[in-house]
This record gives sequence, C-alpha cells and structure tokens, in this order.
Amino acid sequence: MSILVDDDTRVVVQGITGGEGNFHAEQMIEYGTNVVAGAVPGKGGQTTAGVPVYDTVEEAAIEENADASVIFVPPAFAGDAIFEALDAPLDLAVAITEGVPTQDMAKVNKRLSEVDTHLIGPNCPGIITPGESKLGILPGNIFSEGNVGLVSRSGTLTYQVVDSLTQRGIGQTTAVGIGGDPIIGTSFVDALELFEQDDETEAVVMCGEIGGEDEEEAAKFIGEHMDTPVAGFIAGRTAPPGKRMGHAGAIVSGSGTGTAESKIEALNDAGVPVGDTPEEVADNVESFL
Amino acid sequence: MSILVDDDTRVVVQGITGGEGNFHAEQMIEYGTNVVAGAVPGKGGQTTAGVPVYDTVEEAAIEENADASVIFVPPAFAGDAIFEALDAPLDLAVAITEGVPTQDMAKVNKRLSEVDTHLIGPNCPGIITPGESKLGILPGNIFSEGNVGLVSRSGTLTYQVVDSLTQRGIGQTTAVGIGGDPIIGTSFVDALELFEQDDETEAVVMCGEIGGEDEEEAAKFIGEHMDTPVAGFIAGRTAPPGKRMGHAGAIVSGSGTGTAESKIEALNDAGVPVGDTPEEVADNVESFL
Amino acid sequence: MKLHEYQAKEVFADAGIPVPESRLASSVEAVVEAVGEIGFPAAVKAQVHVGGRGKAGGIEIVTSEAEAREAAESILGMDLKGYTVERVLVEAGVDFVDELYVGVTMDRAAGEPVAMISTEGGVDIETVAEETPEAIAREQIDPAFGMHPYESRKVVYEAGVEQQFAGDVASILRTLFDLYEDSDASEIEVNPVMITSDDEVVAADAVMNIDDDALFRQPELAEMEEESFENDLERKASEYGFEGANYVRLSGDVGIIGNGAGLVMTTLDLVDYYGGTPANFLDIGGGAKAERVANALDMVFSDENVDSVVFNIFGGITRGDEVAKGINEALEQFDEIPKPVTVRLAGTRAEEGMEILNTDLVTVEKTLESAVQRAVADAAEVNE
Amino acid sequence: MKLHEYQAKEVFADAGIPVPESRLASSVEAVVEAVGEIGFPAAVKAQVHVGGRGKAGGIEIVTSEAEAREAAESILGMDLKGYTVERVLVEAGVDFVDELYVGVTMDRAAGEPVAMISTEGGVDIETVAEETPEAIAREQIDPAFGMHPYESRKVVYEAGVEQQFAGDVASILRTLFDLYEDSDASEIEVNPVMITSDDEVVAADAVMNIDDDALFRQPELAEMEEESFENDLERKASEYGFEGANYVRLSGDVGIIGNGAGLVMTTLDLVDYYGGTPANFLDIGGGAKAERVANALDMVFSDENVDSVVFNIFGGITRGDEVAKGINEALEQFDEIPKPVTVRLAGTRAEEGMEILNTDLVTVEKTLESAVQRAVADAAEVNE
Repeated sequence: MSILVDDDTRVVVQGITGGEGNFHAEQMIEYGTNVVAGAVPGKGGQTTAGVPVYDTVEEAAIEENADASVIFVPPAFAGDAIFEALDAPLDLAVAITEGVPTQDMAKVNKRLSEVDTHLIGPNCPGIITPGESKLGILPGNIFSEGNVGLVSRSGTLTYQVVDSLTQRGIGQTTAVGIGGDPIIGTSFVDALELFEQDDETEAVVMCGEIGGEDEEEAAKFIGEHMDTPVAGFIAGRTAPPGKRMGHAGAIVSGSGTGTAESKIEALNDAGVPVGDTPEEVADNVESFL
Repeated sequence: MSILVDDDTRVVVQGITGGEGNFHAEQMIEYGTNVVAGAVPGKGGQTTAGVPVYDTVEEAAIEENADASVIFVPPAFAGDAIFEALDAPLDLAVAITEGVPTQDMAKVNKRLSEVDTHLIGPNCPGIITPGESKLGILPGNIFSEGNVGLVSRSGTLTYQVVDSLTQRGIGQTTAVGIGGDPIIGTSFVDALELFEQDDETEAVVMCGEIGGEDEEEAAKFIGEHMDTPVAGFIAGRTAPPGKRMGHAGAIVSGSGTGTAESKIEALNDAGVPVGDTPEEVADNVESFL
Repeated sequence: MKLHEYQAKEVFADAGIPVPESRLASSVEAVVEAVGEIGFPAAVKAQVHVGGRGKAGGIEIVTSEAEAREAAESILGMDLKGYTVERVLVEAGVDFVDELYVGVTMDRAAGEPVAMISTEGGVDIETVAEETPEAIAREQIDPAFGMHPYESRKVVYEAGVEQQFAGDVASILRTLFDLYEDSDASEIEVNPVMITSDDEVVAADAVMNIDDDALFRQPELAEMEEESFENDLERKASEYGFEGANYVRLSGDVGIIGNGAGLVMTTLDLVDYYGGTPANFLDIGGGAKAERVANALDMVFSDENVDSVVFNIFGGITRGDEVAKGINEALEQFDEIPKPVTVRLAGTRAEEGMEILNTDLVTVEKTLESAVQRAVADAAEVNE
Repeated sequence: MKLHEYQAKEVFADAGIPVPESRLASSVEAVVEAVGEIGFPAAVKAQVHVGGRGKAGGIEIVTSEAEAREAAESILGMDLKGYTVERVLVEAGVDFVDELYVGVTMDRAAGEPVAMISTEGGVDIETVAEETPEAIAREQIDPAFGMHPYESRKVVYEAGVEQQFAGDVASILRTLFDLYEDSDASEIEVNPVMITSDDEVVAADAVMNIDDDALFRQPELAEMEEESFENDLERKASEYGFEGANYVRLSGDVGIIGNGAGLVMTTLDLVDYYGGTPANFLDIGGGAKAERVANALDMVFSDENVDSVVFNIFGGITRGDEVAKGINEALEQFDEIPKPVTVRLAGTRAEEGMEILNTDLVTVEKTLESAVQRAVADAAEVNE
C-alpha cells in the first residue's frame, strides 16, 4: 500500500521539452514510473523521452488516460500550468517549480477549493512510493520499500532523514515533499490523514520548519485523530524573526508566530518526539517499530 | 403556505435613505412587511421609515436578526450591494435595481454558486405573499390571498395578469418577479420547483418573454417534475431578431435562439397552454381550478 | 451600444491587435485620397450596423483610383437594409490564405463569458453554429478569475488552428477577452481573423457591442456613441433618455407606448394579433412623470411611419394621473392632433387619470384588448 | 524585497493616497535645504530597514533650521541596529488628532489576503496583535474577486473608525489592496494613517514588501531594489544570484553553505546545537554547477565575521563531483586559504566528489554531525 501514487498512476509531464523536464522525465521512467505523455503548448505531435507530447494537458488526459502530472514549468507560467492540470481534470498534480509568485498560488488555492484534484507543492521535490512510482526529482536510489511514511516541507532534509532510515534497514511506504512555499496544495494534515488511513504505514516522519502554522495544526490533528506514531523534526530553530530562510515560507513573523519553539511544543504536547538532529529522528522511528 | 417570504421574514432595506428606497420601505411597512432595518454606508445610527439604519448589512443582520434584504441601490453600486447581502449572510436578497452591468452579474452569479442565499432579480419588481409580506415595488392592492403561484420576468405584465385573476376571485399564494436581465438569481425552474413543493399552490402562472433559454428549461422541468398545472404566456412574439426590447435580457439572437415560437412550442410540448392574450391566461388558470 | 467597425478597430489597435491600415472617409474625394495613401488593393467598406454588408453591396475591393472612385460613389449614400451609408472605411487589402472566427460573448444560461474560435471563419458564424456546431470550439471562462492563458490555448487547439499560428491566435483571443472585460462588452468578435500569405495574423473585421448598462463607467466608449447613431430618431431617443433599448423602431404603423418591457412587448404582440403592425417599442419605465410621458409622445409622433398611437399603462409605481397629465400637456400644444391616440390606464390612480384625460384629444378605452383594437382600426383607416 | 519608506511613499502617492510633502536627502546640507522648502515642523527620518526607528533615535522632529542641521548630523551616518544610515526622508510634520493602522498581508493558513484596520495606530501592531487582538478588525479577501467595496467598509466600521472618516479610510484601504495585488506585494502597511487636525486623512509611514518571486513581472519595483540594498554583502548576493533570501547574513562566525533550505537551516541549528554561532544561511539550490559553488564560497569569505566554513551537500539533482570541483577551483586561487573549510558530501556522486576534493585545502567529514562539530571547533580556535 501507499498514498497518492503507485504502479497504476499514469503520469503526464508538463514542460517535458525543457531541460529539467526532459531530464527528470527520463529519470522517472528509469525508476519505473508510468510516464505516459508530455504536455507542452506548441510541441504537440513530438516525441520526447520516448513518450508522445500534446499541446494541452486535457489532450494528454484524454488520449493517454493520464491521471497525474508533474509540473516542470518556469515560475512565470507555473500557476497557469497548475490551473490547466486542475481543469483537465487530473487526480493529482505535483508542482516542482520553485519561485511561483505567492499571489498566483492564492488564486490556485481558491480553485483547489472548487475541485477534487490533489496538488502537491509547488517548490517541492515530489512524491515517491519506493519500488513503484516516483513523481518529481527525488533521488530514487536512497529510498527503499517498507512501512514508514514520510512528509516534509524540505527536499534535501528529506533525503538526509530517508538515508538514515534506509541505512538502518527501515523502508518507506510513501515519501512526500509538500514544499517550502507559504501557500501549498497538500498540507501536513492532508498527508498525515492519508498515512493514518494507509494500512501498511506503521510510523510516520514529519519534517517541519519555521513559518506558518501548518505544524501546529498537524500536531492538533495527530493528537486528536492519529493512532500511527509520528516522529518529528523542525528545522530553523536558530533563525531570527523577520528573516526568510531560503524557502519563501520559512520565516518567523515579527510577532513571533511560526517559531520552532511553538511547533516543537505543540508536537510534544501531541506525543510526538522531536529530534534535535536528523539521526535522533531516525532513532525515534526505530523505537516505534 | 407560500414560497420564500411570509409573515416571519425579517427585512433589511439596502439604500433605505434614497428616494426610492425610502418610499418603498414605507409602502412595504404599510403592506405589513416586517421591515426591521435599513443599511446605508455612512448613515448608521439614523432612523428612516421608522426603522434603525446600519452602516453594513452584516450589522443589520446581527442586531436585528434580518434574514432578507431588498436592494434599492443605484446600478453602479448594486453588484456590490448584492455581494454584501450574500456575505452577511442573508437567506434571501431581492434586487430591484434596473441597469446593473451584466459583467457585475456574472461575478455575482459565480458567488451564488458558493453560498446558500436565494437572489431574486435584479431588475425585478420583487416578491409578494399576499396578506403576509411584500419585498419590492409591487402594488399590494391588486393581489389577493389564494392558491395560484405566479412567476414572471416582467413587472407590469405580472400586474396585468394578477389583476385579471383577482377580478375573477382567484387569489395568489406567492407572486415572484424574477427580472428581465440576461443574468438573474432565481430562475423559472427555481421558482417552479418551490411552487411544486408548496402544498397550497394549486396552479401556477408563468409569464416568460423572448431571449435566453430559461423558458425552454422551465418547460423541460414542468414536463418531467411537475404535477401542479401551469398556464403560460410569452411576450415578444413580434420582436425582430437582434433588437433588444427594453429588458436587457429580451433579445432574440441573430441565430434564432430565444424566439417566442421556440418557447411556446416547448411549453405546449410540456402540456402547458400558452395564452395569446393575458385574458386567455386567466381563462386557462380558471380552467385548472 | 454597437460600435462601428472603424471604432472597434481603433480599440483593437490600441490594445495591440494587428489590424490592416485604414482611413475613415465620408466623401468620394476622401476615399480617393485614402487609397492614394494606402495603396492597392484596398477595401471600401460601408460603416453601418447591418449584417451581411458584403452580400448587400456595402463592401468593394478596388485595385485602381478609378475603381475606388466608382466604389465610393456607389456606396456612400446608398441605402443598406434601411440605413443610409454616410461613412466608409478604406482599408488595405489583405492577401489571405485562411480565415478564422474569434469571438467572446456572454453565455446567458451559464452566466459566464464564453470564448469561441472556429476555422470556418469569414462566413456567417450563426449559420455555422446552426449547421455544424462542432466546428466552433468553445470555452467557458470563470468571470472571477478571467481568462487563464491555458484556456486560450485550449480553445485554439480544440478549434484545430494550425500550430504555426496557434500562439498568435491565442494571444489575440486573450487580448479580446481582456477588452471584453475592461470595456464591459456584451459581444466582441473578429470575423474573419485572416492568416495572410506572409504568415501574419490580422483582424480583418471587428464587431464590438458594449453593455448599455455599463456605459456610465466607460466614458471613452460612451463618447463614441454619438457617432454610432444611425438616424435622427435614435439620436432623439438618447436625448430623451429612452436609452438602453427602451425605444426600438420597427417597420409598422401603430405607435406603442407603455410602462414595463413585458407589458409593452405584449402590447406589440396584441397589435399584431388584432391585425395591425407595430411601429415601435417604447417603454417609459416605472414611475414616469408627466414630462417623460410628453417626450414619449413626441418621440412616436416624430416617426413618419406612425399612423395611430396606443398608450397602455398599468400603474404600479407609475401613477395614472401623472400619465394623463403628460398626455394632455403634450397634445394641448397642437392645433390639430397629428395622429389619433388611444389610452388605456389601469392600476395606481387609473380612475383619477381617466377623469383628467381630455377626451377631445384622445380616445379612452377600459381594457388592453379594446385599446389595441381601436389603435389598429385607426391606423387602418389612415391607410385606406 | 523591502522598499524603503520613501520608495513606498512614491508608489502610494502615484496611486492617489495622500502622503505628507517630503524630500530625500543624503547630506546635512540637503536636509537643511529640504526643510527650507517644506517648512516647520518637519520630521527627519532614517531610511533603513529597521523596525522601531523612532525609539532607536532614527526619527527626529525639528522646528528650526538649527534643529534640522543637528538632527541631520546625528542621524546621517549613525548605526541603527547594525545598519548605517545613508539617507533620510525630510517630511512635513503632520498635526494629527488620531492614528490608525491600515494593512494588507497574506493569511498563510487561509491562503488568502487579509485586510486589517486598527484604531490602535502608531504603535507596534504586533504588540497590539498579541495583547489585544480584538482591537484589529480583519477581513479575508477572496483572491479571485479582489476586494469588494463593501468589504473595505465592513473592516472600517468593524474597527470603529469614526463615521466622518470612514469613507476616506475605506478608500485608502481599497487603494492599498489594489496596490497589494498589482505590485505583487507580500505586505503593505501604513502605520499610522493620521487623522489631521483639519480632518484630512494622511499616510504618515509606509511599509511595502514585494514578493521576491514576482519581481520578474514588476520591472519598476525591481529597479528600486538597487537602492534598497543595505550593504555590500546584500549587493554581492544579488549579483551572484543568491536572491530570494538564499543568502541571509546572521551575526555568528561559522559560515554555512548547503543545498536546500531545510537542510541548510538544519545545519545552522546543528552549529548552534554543538555550541557555535551561524554567520549566515546560504542555499546554493538544486543542481548547482562548479561556478555557483565557487561564488558561494567567495560570498561567505567576504563576510569579515566568518571564522570557519562548513559545506553540507546532500545530492539529489546536485552532483557531489560538481560541488567538489567548485570548491577546488575557488580555493586554488588563494595562496593561503583565508578560513578553514570543512566539507560533507552525501547522495548523488558523493564518493566521486570526495575523491576529487583537494584535502590540502579542505577537511572532509563523512557525517553531517562530524562536519558541523569540526567547523565549530575551527571557529572556536580562531577566537581563542
């Protein structure tokens, strides 16, 4: 079992003819992902990375029965690409693009309330169900099949934790990078809910960071609705207020909301141990199994 | 029984300090309508037509338990006034204003899909449940209590038909003028559905006119879902294509859609007799009772 | 309000849509001068609000000064479906290899704008819509968001526009949609958009109708209205405030005045039902005072086709006594009543109104049916 | 990107929001000249991106030329919370009777903008938000529709703005919201909006932060960025393309470079955890090539506070060999390595990278923990 993606997921790559899109389409196919099409306006009829390219996502959905997309489209056009995926309609859209203007995402967020599509990202590494399907840029080789779910706002931090787990022989059901932007599609709560419902997921790792209140809401959800144990990590403990740390969403406001302390306290209150180092997180997961 | 409004309806008048708003607020109160407040930005704290005025509709809804509004606001501000009523939120908003820009109504229409409020109008005479409550500008004296429901795109045409009915001793449950604009809140189908559900309504008069496809949809609804008999009328049989007849919505497009013939045929097919004159409509209603 | 082709093209050009070079001309000499500047071939196009100008002889392609002069002489002043041509647009001829239809209008049933493209351009799109509706690609646009770029591409590709031109056509569609919103248009269409022999994409015709109810916030477009009037009656209707199609001239001989669009339409229908022909639709609206009533009468009397007049008022907010006063005032100015007037008053203060009415000047009828019958009979008498 | 007060006020004034008359000055003489034109009283306000300028001595009210000169001499060149004041805004003093807070920002949890007004203006709004949140009226705005006029009125009335000024304040709020959308702002606030003794409503301060990710479509605002840099390091970061807060200077002595915001933050946290203090946050992003890596090293070396550097790379799309090449290239330029560098590589091509690295120039550590501990120890050694 897994969440959101598996062997059957039929993927269209938006922006497949671009450098990044092309490279990662090939990487995904190599990993075993069922990439069925590309979508790039004006490039319909071509073949790239061995799959047919269509001018619109809708055509790819109709002609190739695609039900998910991965979006490698420059920031200026990424909002539009997400709207196109939602309207196709697909079941899942994974937006890798970093640097999508926040107000574009506010509009996307409004549309998300009107449709049934899951959006992951933007500014995220994607989602992987080890051994089955990978949608995004995650390095497949560090993942292994197993029973731990993982959800994170950060890409490379995820790799760090996964690497520790895999080296200890602890595999993963699904790992999802939800992205580091202020407004994103799938939230911690959304992902945790799916992991809670997944029979094979026996423990979950949640890597949060400073900024926003998503971790606090997740803590509340864990406390009230989850039986599956969760091990936490929060990056950005040393970040001073008012300074954005790389991720557009990683900023402690002047009024002190979004601090690491608040998030760690909320998680601890919900019974979630929060590691001081990535290795400690792996220790905590090991103790659950 | 009745539809949408009755003795208990608590009405706020938007634009009550304007000439029309003030005059009709007094007329409504005189008729017995439960007018509980006015709402006019910048006039909060005043008393007009014997009721307190608030700066916002929300305040009127909270302070006076208003659940419906009648909107007498100039066209440039009417779209905003409707949004305010929907957001308050009220159960019913009746927009009397004529000349609301169509694109403002397209936006209102989108918002209507997101809320539970009934909107009647704009560009309509309002709604009346004889002997109980009147929201709008209809002349109360021509109506009488009884068992015939009436729905119409036109104001004075409604009066003409109601007058015939009342003179024959045939009273009305509720009469609703849905308005003559291309985009309106409550449609024929909406009103017919409510009349069908109303136990006291034994027959319905539906006065349509050229333009759009609302009458055709109503005919379909009547044929498939209504037991209550309906007598029809269609104004504008002699209107040439491409000429708008007063109402912004009353126009037969060049391609021939929205013609009186199409509407009459659809109604006849649904078993609805369509009178050639208003008197014939009254004859048809009389034959149902 | 309908813009003329030359007005709409000005708006298009300002928004960055490519249009052929052109000059407006209202004399033969101006046409000759214009072709001198523009070169040949050129099109001389009548500027009147009439569909199918080409078939009716309102558009000619000229390849020499002599032909231009000839075309100008034949088109300027010609009667085109009842309208006199006072202006022509002289436009550079376009050597095209393909024609598209591109338009934006309001889908009433959905309450949303709809964008349309068809590769069956250059012909009557309404015929296409009836006979081969699948040849028109349509995309409904959420009015809260406006048109997303992907939506413009979707409709372009669905219509089957060649890939080479897809970007340009999508860009024109987006600009048209933005104009549609920004100008409070009720309809914008370009038929045809031409693909030229050197692979340019050009708007060769232009239809742009503005929502009358939104002109108050479109001052630049409202200024164009004066030039868009086709005759004195339209100008007079605007001066009297019978705008927004509250006065519509028709071709019959019974003048009709009433309050409320539905009731006036019904009065027209009854004139027809009783064997007459309506000369106009005139809705004085709700709560009209005496002056407005008098203006309405003057409006209808000004139409030389009118042989009799019927007034049909059902008072709600309109008061019968005010209407009666207006009718008396208007008619008392005349030594002799120009056309027979029949009046039917009902509703608010109808009794008082009927008492006030000067029955030396008008005929009073009690019912709608009898009033219409009387007016039809009066008109028939004039025509005998 | 944060606009300076004088930049934001230019934007406000262009949008029609009333602001006091003002001049920008970067010398004492220019300040004296400015007060000569503007008159007294006047405010001399330091233009640096620091909160609480007033309390820190960065704002003075002057009532004579002598006072203006004195204020200019004291403020220009002063150190305000680590920033050197290079420019002051000289502004007409406003005689106010009341102060409001008016702002628009993004409500992250809701994913919608939120408009705020408080009658507790003029003081730190974040203190108000914590201590008396009910004193701030808030209204979430649907980003698809934008702000409806009624929404601006609602928040104005809910905040308890006096009816006399409600219209003007609502109008300022609507203009601010339109600016927020049109400028891709992440935050706009005016604190205070002043109600003057002659019943005018004036924006007396101005905060406007622009979404870095949207600067590509805000060319006019992007041009203001150059003037908004506070020091050479910020300018250098922008030149190297470490924009969007990928380089953030802090106050410690361990320089930190890594790939991916979460991992870099974690590295900072570990530096702290092991007893060190981070000098900066520097994220080279995904897939960095050798040149970018070299630039990152130069960036960190340029900070005089830095005593040691730790590189932490977990390669996904970033390749360890590329990173190693960049580190070698950067360090081989020096006769002597300016500060000790510790490198930890993991993930894609980490093995190859570790083989490439010149261990004469850097220390290689196998784990994140050991690398951080080493860098902390190196910095401690310098400070002994």
